[in-house]
Amino acid sequence: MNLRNQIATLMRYELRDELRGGEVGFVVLPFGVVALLTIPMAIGIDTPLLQRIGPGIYWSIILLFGVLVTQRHSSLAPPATRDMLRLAGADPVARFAATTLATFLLLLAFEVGAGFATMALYDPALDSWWWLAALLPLTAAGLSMIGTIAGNIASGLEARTSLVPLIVVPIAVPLLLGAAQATEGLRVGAGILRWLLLLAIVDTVLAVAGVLTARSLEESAA
Amino acid sequence: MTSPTVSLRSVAVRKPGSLILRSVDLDLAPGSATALFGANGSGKTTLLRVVATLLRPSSGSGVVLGADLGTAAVDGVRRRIGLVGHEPALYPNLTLGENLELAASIALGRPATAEAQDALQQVGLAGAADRRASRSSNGMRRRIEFARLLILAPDLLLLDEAHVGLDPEAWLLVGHLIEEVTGRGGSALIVAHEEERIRPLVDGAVTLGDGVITGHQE
Amino acid sequence: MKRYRAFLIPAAGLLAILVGFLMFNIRDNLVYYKVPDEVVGDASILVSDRFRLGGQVVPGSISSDESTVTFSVTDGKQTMVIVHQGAPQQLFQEGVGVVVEGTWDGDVFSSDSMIIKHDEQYRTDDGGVYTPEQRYPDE
Amino acid sequence: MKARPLDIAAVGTLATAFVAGLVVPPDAVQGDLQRIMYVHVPSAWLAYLSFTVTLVASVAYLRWRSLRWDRIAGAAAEVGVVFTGLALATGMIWGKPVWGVWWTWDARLVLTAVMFFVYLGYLALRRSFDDPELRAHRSAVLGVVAVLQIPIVHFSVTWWRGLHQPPTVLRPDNPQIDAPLLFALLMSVAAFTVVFAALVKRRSEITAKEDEALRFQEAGATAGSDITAPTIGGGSS
Repeated sequence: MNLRNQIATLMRYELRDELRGGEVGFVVLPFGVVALLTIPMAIGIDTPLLQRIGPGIYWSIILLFGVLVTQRHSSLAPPATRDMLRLAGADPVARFAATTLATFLLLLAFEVGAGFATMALYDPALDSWWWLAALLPLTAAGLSMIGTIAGNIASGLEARTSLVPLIVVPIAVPLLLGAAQATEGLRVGAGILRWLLLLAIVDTVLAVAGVLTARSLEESAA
Repeated sequence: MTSPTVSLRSVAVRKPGSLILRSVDLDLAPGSATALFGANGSGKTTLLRVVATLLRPSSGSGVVLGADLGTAAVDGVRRRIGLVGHEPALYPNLTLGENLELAASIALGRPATAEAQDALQQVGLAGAADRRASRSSNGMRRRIEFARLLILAPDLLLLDEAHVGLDPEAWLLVGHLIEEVTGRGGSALIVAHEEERIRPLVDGAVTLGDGVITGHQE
Repeated sequence: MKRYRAFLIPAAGLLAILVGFLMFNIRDNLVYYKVPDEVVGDASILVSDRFRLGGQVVPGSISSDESTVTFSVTDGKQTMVIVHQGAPQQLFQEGVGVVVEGTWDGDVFSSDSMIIKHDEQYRTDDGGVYTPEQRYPDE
Repeated sequence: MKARPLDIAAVGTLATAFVAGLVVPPDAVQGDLQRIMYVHVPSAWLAYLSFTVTLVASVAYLRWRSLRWDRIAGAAAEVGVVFTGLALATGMIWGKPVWGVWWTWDARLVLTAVMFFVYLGYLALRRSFDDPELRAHRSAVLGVVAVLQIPIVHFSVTWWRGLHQPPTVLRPDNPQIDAPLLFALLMSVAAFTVVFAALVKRRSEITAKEDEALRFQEAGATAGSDITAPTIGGGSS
């Protein structure tokens, strides 16, 4: 089977597994919306202020809760499935790509869902909102790749559920800055091309790193 | 005489704080089935993972299906190894049928719906194909893994206490699988504790203890 | 790695193009603080807009009462009057660079947060080279 | 533990730098506060140096698979985290009286803080393994991936137009610092570098001993040897 078919098959089944589990839709997303709800309660109801900081809060929620989305793979599928796929002849790079793509789609759905919640709760003033069509996928792609790499690095470890966020969040700082600054740029009418390019560079670097390390990480199975 | 399917020489596996395998020599002849006995915690599962090319030995050498362990050549033979481990290798939220299709599609390199249907029929799960893996009994999950092996048709069959929780009918399935593999010139290695039950199915047995193979029985 | 060459080579090429484009073609405005020249006369700045303002403290412009400090900052082109709530920082003095944060009503900038912009010179007293003018030459 | 040339050199240069830092005249504007620079600047330098060492050693491990490289990578990251923390702390102590705030959202500060947490994660990962080979392999991958991100983090935070002063010494034109102060600064940078080398060397030797002890322990115990037949139920005969 060529690499592309393997990726498509693996992704389809992984995604189906996740969607049936429903963790993203029924746990992570509501949790994120609750977080969006608590912040005005903590800082007070100041509508202009909330309008101004809404996009920033949105992105930091996406980063922090997106880690939970990226983690779902390693927590859901039992380690034995990895051995099974290896013996069935699945390419490590195909597995990296499939897991990343599945997570990417879930993250994108999470971003859209949390985005609507932010619109409703904070009423941010965004003029050129169609730029989000580029911004959301670029951010989701970067975060899903960091998550998959970190998940593979920490696979088989007892402490992985607490370890993965500590590894992912600092490395994802450029994604957060790029996304938040681009949104800020949209708000005040400044240029955002620089930030989009930054996100594209982060994504490309991570894709190369993911492909180059996939086999090596799989061989070091515990 | 043909070369053995598996040939290990002084294989050792070290883990922090203990030596799991000290020095294992093991040969599996083509067309033979071998039982692997040993007390709890004696390293049977580890040995099976080494033979399955999933775990690289800390030292020693080995050849599995003609590929030297620890070289890139094992990538080429992995597909010919069938393993049923302790833990079920199933995605919990996929149905039994979907789990089987996923494994079969990857292994065959094309959508394998027809093969999966066939195999489900053979292991007697045609009626339970739409049941989620997480809601299936231990025995049903085992049967799905046997169905996978029917499709994969491995040349090296490795069963790690795969008989646990099986009813007598499913037990016949294990015998059939072993016969099929040995019949086409492959080898089987079966980890088990119940000697009386396993005996009729195998040609010989080895015992693992203190990190070495301590006993051979024909 | 041969198998992935079809991916890695285009990826490296894409990376080079992105980085090159970023390095040589981007002139986006990235503002951490505004300077008086950008603020004075800009009608689009509302009283409710909170922003940061940077500049040099004009010598002789500092006066203070119990709770506020009033001074002027300049960027060499325009000068703005700042009313800062609270005590000034230890190093606050004539000629230093400051960044204040607050709102502007067209005449007076009301600040509640002040940062002293430190410069890169370190001099001994007897070095004899230190004058405010030399430390803060016109930019 | 007997003292070795490297340790002696570390103590010697550190003492010299300490004296130099105290006897040079104070800064005209900042006064004695500026002396914090003799700790702050070399600490920040060590932060960058140690993370570079971690990167190089990680790559070397992936290339040659020798645990020696892994121990160096781990030791450098440990020492690096300590000095990054020290650079952050001294920067805050200096920033409060000079800038008027403990912390400001300046590019270099944020970059340093992010690096601190990236390597805290790296060390947490290392601690989670008890198998040296596995630890070496996985953390080398993280070491490389994390370092790849650092230039990107650097650019992303720089574009905030920072408050931090531009580099003082490493400038192509004349250094913006008087000779006695520069001497004290360079002295302390040299001293910290020697201390770094000594610490990394010691630390990787300790790790080597730990790994060896593990191996020694193995020689006695084999899997299953600590399990015996149950003594109740009449099974043993």
